[in-house]
Amino acid sequence: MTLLQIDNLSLSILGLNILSSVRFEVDRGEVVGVIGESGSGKSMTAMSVMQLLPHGTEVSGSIRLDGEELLSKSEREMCRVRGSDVGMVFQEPMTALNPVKTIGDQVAETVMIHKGVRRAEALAIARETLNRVGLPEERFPLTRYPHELSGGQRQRVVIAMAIALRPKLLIADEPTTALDVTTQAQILALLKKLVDEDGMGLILITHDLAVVADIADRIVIMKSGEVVEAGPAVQLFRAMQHPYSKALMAATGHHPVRKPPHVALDAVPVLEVSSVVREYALPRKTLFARPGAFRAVNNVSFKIHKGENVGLVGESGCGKSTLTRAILALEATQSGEIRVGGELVTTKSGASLAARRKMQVVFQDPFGSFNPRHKVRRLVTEPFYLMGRDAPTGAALEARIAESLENVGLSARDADKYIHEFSGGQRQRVAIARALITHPSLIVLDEAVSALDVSIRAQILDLLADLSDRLDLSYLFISHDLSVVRAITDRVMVMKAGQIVETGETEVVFSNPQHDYTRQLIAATPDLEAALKRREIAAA
Amino acid sequence: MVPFLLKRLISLALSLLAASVVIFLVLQVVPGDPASYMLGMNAQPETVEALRQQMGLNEPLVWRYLTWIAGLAHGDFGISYTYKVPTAELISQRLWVSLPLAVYALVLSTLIALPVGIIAAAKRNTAADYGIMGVTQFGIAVPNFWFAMLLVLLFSITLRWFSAGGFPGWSAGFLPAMKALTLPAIALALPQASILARVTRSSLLDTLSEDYIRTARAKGLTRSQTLVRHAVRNAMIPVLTIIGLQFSFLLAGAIIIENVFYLPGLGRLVFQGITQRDLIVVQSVVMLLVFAVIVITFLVDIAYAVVDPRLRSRS
Amino acid sequence: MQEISLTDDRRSLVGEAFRSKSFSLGFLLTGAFIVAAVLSLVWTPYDATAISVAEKLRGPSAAHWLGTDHFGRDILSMIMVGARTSIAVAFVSVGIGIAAGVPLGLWAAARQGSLVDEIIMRANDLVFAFPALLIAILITAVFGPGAVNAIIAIGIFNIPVFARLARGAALTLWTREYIFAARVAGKGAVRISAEHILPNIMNLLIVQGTIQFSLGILADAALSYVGLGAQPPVPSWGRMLADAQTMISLAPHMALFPGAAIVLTVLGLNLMGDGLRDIFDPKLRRSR
Amino acid sequence: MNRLMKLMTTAAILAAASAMTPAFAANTAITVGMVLEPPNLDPTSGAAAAIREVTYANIFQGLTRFDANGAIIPDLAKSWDISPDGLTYTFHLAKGVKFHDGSDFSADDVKFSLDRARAPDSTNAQKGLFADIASVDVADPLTVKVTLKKPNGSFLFNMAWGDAVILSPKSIATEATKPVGTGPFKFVNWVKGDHVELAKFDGYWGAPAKLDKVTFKFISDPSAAFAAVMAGDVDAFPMFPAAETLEQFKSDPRFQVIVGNTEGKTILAMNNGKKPFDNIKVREAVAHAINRKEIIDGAMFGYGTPIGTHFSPQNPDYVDLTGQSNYDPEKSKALLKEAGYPNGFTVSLKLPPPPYARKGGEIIAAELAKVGIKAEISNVEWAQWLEQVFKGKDYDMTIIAHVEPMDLDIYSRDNYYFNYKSDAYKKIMAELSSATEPAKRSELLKQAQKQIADDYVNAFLFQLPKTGVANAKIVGLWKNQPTPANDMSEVYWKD
Repeated sequence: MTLLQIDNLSLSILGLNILSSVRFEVDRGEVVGVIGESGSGKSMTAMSVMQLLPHGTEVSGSIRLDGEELLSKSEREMCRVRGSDVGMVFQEPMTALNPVKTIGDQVAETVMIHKGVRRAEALAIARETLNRVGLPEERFPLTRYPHELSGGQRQRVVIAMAIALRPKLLIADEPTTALDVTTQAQILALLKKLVDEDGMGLILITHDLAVVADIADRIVIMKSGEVVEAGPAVQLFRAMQHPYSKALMAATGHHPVRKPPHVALDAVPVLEVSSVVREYALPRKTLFARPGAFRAVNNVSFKIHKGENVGLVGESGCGKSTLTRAILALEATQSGEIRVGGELVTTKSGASLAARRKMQVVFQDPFGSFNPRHKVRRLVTEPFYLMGRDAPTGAALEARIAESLENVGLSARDADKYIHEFSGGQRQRVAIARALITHPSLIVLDEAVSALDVSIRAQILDLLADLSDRLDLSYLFISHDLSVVRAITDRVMVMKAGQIVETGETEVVFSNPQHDYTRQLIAATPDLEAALKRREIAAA
Repeated sequence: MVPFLLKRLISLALSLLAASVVIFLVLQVVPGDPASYMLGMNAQPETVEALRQQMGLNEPLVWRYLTWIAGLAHGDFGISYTYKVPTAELISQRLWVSLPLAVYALVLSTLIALPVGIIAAAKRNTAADYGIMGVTQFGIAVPNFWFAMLLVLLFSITLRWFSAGGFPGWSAGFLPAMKALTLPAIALALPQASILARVTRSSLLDTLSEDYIRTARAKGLTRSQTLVRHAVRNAMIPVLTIIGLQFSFLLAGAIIIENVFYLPGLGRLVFQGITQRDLIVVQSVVMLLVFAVIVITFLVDIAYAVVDPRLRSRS
Repeated sequence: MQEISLTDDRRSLVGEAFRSKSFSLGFLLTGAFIVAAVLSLVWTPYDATAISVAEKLRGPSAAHWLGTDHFGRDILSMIMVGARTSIAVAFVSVGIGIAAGVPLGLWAAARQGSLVDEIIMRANDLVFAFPALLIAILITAVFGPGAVNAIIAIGIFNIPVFARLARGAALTLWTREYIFAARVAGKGAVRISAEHILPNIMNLLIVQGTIQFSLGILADAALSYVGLGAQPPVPSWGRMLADAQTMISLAPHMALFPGAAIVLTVLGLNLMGDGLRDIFDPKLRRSR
Repeated sequence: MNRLMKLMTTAAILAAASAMTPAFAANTAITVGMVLEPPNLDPTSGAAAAIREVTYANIFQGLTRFDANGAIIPDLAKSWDISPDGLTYTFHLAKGVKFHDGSDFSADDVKFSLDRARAPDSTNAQKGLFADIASVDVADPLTVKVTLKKPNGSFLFNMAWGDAVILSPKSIATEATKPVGTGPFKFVNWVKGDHVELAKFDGYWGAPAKLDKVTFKFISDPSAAFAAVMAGDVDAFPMFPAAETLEQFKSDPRFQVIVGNTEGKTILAMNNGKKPFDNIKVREAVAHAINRKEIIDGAMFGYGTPIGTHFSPQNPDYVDLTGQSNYDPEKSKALLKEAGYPNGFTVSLKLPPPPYARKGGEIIAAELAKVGIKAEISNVEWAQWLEQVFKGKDYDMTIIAHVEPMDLDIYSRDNYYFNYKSDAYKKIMAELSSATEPAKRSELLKQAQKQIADDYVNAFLFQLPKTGVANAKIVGLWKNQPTPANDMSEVYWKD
């Protein structure tokens, strides 16, 4: 008998259909990857198993765990199932833990709720479980509070809570999405280890095919509340049937076609960063001690030439965001110079308009980067403020708006819409249109595709590649995602602890990393193709 | 923690200093002379002058300020102009009415508001929730002095269960004294309880939408277990702020209620002080109230740190 | 994942508003009093200041719907004119709070962490620390009682409310990417505050404004109850209650009607505020 | 039959028992309500009437005193001789008088008290009472000789004021909070903001008080006062603040309502030194525009005697001049026209806190409006009133009750806030102060009353009533209030 059997599961919230006839199964000791983009219903499927659904939800079909129908269980009965038979791990480790309780208490709570044991006993089990998930007693006593742990460590605590009673089934909903790549690799390894040790079933929900490629035994691909394709992992990856699966697969490893760049090494560099230092004051340790300083950017120098796309990669906290803000003259530096097209971005009298005119930016969040009260016309023309009286007016202005909207694949008519009328991908196009409107020589792309679904991401990457070729633009492409950087840049810089540890031609760095850290990063980055090859070799 | 406390204490002292200057200066521009007030219409000018001299009103401004502050520093609030007793004594007498009244009202309001707010949140969007929220809407809209009048009309004039005002003193016994404070405390507590219940509800709803609540549910906790073990304590932070603010409000804001029920509290003292131009009393009481608010805010901050370990270690 | 945005819906806000039961009821109540106040400019059943001692302390009747007071004045007329005073005092004092508080808050937010920010916020805390009613009494002791001084006294305490609100909301917005975009476009703090921040905190200001408005009505009632609001013969709700207090056993109607007027107006404003908050808050809107 | 007998005996026993109950609880304690709490209890250094209402004739005594009808009678001085030139008063003091602290009272205490009151650094609110004293000499422990600078017809009257009581030098420093006097009651306790408690002084030299305990309870809120009396928390409220509820007490057999007069002459004062009130026609117009009955009905609930001049109607020398300033709006309008104000004018009307002023002011403003005078009301506190109106003379009109008895001389004072200047009136006053012959004095007093009425110095409204309510069983309360006092020495409960 299979461990979990989902049959014909349909679900609607206040009349809105979320899931229709979902069907898949999970066996003991089996890892099932459930893959889908936003709105595919993958999380709602998981919550249906847990029976933790919002008010006004109607469910039909069947979910059987070990042969027992979960949908017909009462709330009281479900409470006994949750945490005991089925554990769950969530996406956001930063908020998934109660901030005012110690990690020991939180793990022990699972035990006490279900086993009715005394606190001391529950704490002993909690200790043991934390050891299992890689939080040894010396460094992680039970009395730690969540805020004293890093994101990865917190995720381990959440996992410990979910597996403390060795459940039959573990559901992990995007467990690594909020984590850095190296941490992601560790958490995935931990989950795999736990599955092997306890023989439990694991549903691993993710939007990223590459994440599950290594460990999933079977794959379920969902779209708009339906399962479009399911099957054993390697076979399914190698022989996709459904067009959506194929598109998803293609988008995941998408490399836009790019012309070889013609880099003008002799001209004035579009961006020149020399010996930049940015420090933050730390709070005083004692009242009279001098406050210490944290060096977020430590003596960084580099150049970007005309026509060149340069990537800046690093994990969270490495200083790449601070560096970006410094380049954009949004933040002061303690020493060093930043020049755009030969002009200092920050002069004594503040940020230089002349330098800024040559540089534009595209941010990560397609929802937060526009004032919701303005129309697209006003949004995309905002950079003209930099040109003061030189800004075009009248017909010239209309032409520029049309030009930049059309450049990004929108139409001139879109200028009179509000931003909420656009989808996430379209908004990112508007953001690019805004960046293009002053005809800059450099565009800073700050995690510009990170928030997008893979298929949309592929389209935007194509657009960026195309623009760079056509308009002879230079990009500074900042991202934590190595695969994306690899796809779009000519040169890459790897940043760690405020310093650039390695720099070089993208392909050279990726195929032959020199620095230990670079190697670590590359090894940790999920790579679908490589993973499949490994598994095929192992199988053979 | 220690540097954090020190820093807070320094800013606290600076605030108090600023407050004392503001209070002192404001009172200097209040027209009217305490000496003339005391001596009435038939007084001769030189008599008034003699009294002013005796009260120390003829000293230079800065000197009076410094004497006052220096006195405050070691608990000497000066001698009341009209009552002719040490202001500290007056204040401590009145505090024995205002403080118990504030505590009484606060206890009432908290005892009513917390359960009610929690029930409303737990039973969100049910008839109970709508009912509770409707009643609290009314509670907020009712001016407390009007409510007090209605209480007097019902309980004192019609039913004669309580006396319509006055305070027999604690020497009359605990129960009679508490009885005299009951109607005023109810009048004060109703709007406060309404506000507190609403804050409790919305804070709890916010907490209930947190991720860790979902985590707790996934662990197998029932709804009520989750509420008790995870939500309530976390939701208490904003509630604590409001309770702190309310306490300081009750201490000072009861002026009108003290007037309606003729309670010899701090509010009345300062109100009388203003009409009698007994400015030394007024400035001392206002200073004391400001001090109380600032200290309570400080204590609430510390209470946060107790409730929330994140704040404990941040410093 | 559905698309959510903070302040998107501009199209059918009015329609949306009246779908909210709270808002509609609140609008109705508040509207009734505003209409009464406006109407009182041109017509009241009787002259609200006309004394007719012979007809004093009459209960509600066909001639005097809400009865007469201790001078024989018509209570309905007095409530209508009193609505005018109360609403005007509360409205202007909220205006003072917004006019002074919002720029201060925006300024503090734009210079977060600087000395200016520190001074503005500490000054705010200080104002909050003062017992409001006492200070209002002191202010009127200095300048004399009257509607204008009541406005000033209430207005002063509205300033920190709006300053804090504006600062808090603006601080969140300053981390929004569209603000970064505007900064990259070279716009200064003043321009950004006016162009991007202010319009996007308007919703919050409107909600808070409604609540402060209702608190202003209560504060005005309290002040005029202790004799510090609008001066006689101009009727004010608080003073009507103060007059009624001595007669509460003789003529309870004198206390009931003005009190009810205060409660209903404040209730109306609060309901409107609640309704508006629900409408503006997309989190709540989704869940409905 | 047997059963009936039994029943009847039981009833008789019950009746007897219930009849006896009051006898067991012979009531010797009284709680007296007062509107205002005294700021302190030293009548020699503050003007507040409340101080006297607690202490006068209860704790403190003077050489002479007022009786219930305002007549001057001996007190600590059991008799006196006046020298023929009227300059020397020899007071013979009562024997066996003790202060509450147990020390003996003697002529030295009299000298001390009078000298203290007239010293240059004295803070006595009525220092003028002592202005004519040249010297005070102790002849022997029971005789004091007071020498005046000039004859003063009202010297004995002056010595009866609460401000002229005799204190002990030993307790002078704590008089404000723990008063020590020679009266029938001694101070026990003061719960600030609520009540002052007095107890019978066993060492009293005169007829002992009938009550053992007197509590003065302070209740300023009229509805609280009403409820307190109704509930029996307060036994007597001599100056009851809620006159509107007196009808209710009148119809209730448990209570007696005592309505009398105070010395408070309530006037609408006009600034004679300022336009438009420098014009007598305008002042007369104001006087005719005012309907005293409406004011008394509307503001005082019908209590109060109309007056036409600045003099108490209960005084035998009072002249009723109300007809001279009768309510006649038409005449008022005509006068305004004559004075050059056909369309009236706008003036300020400053109102101090007492209800007679605040309520009366509203009615007067409405009445003045009918003849075209727009009076803009501004409510002021006492301190402001003293500062702006009384001291600064910065006002157009105000309403105020002058509570000092026999204060006609204020109209002769230069620089008084009325800004009234009349040589004719000054002459009358000068004659009065040296006149000793009763008939002559009476004639001069009448002339003075007429003079200010003819000059329409102020609009004279009504004599402030003393509206009291008390338990029907209380006997001995004053009806009138010739001076602020609640004399408890004669009060007792009848059964």
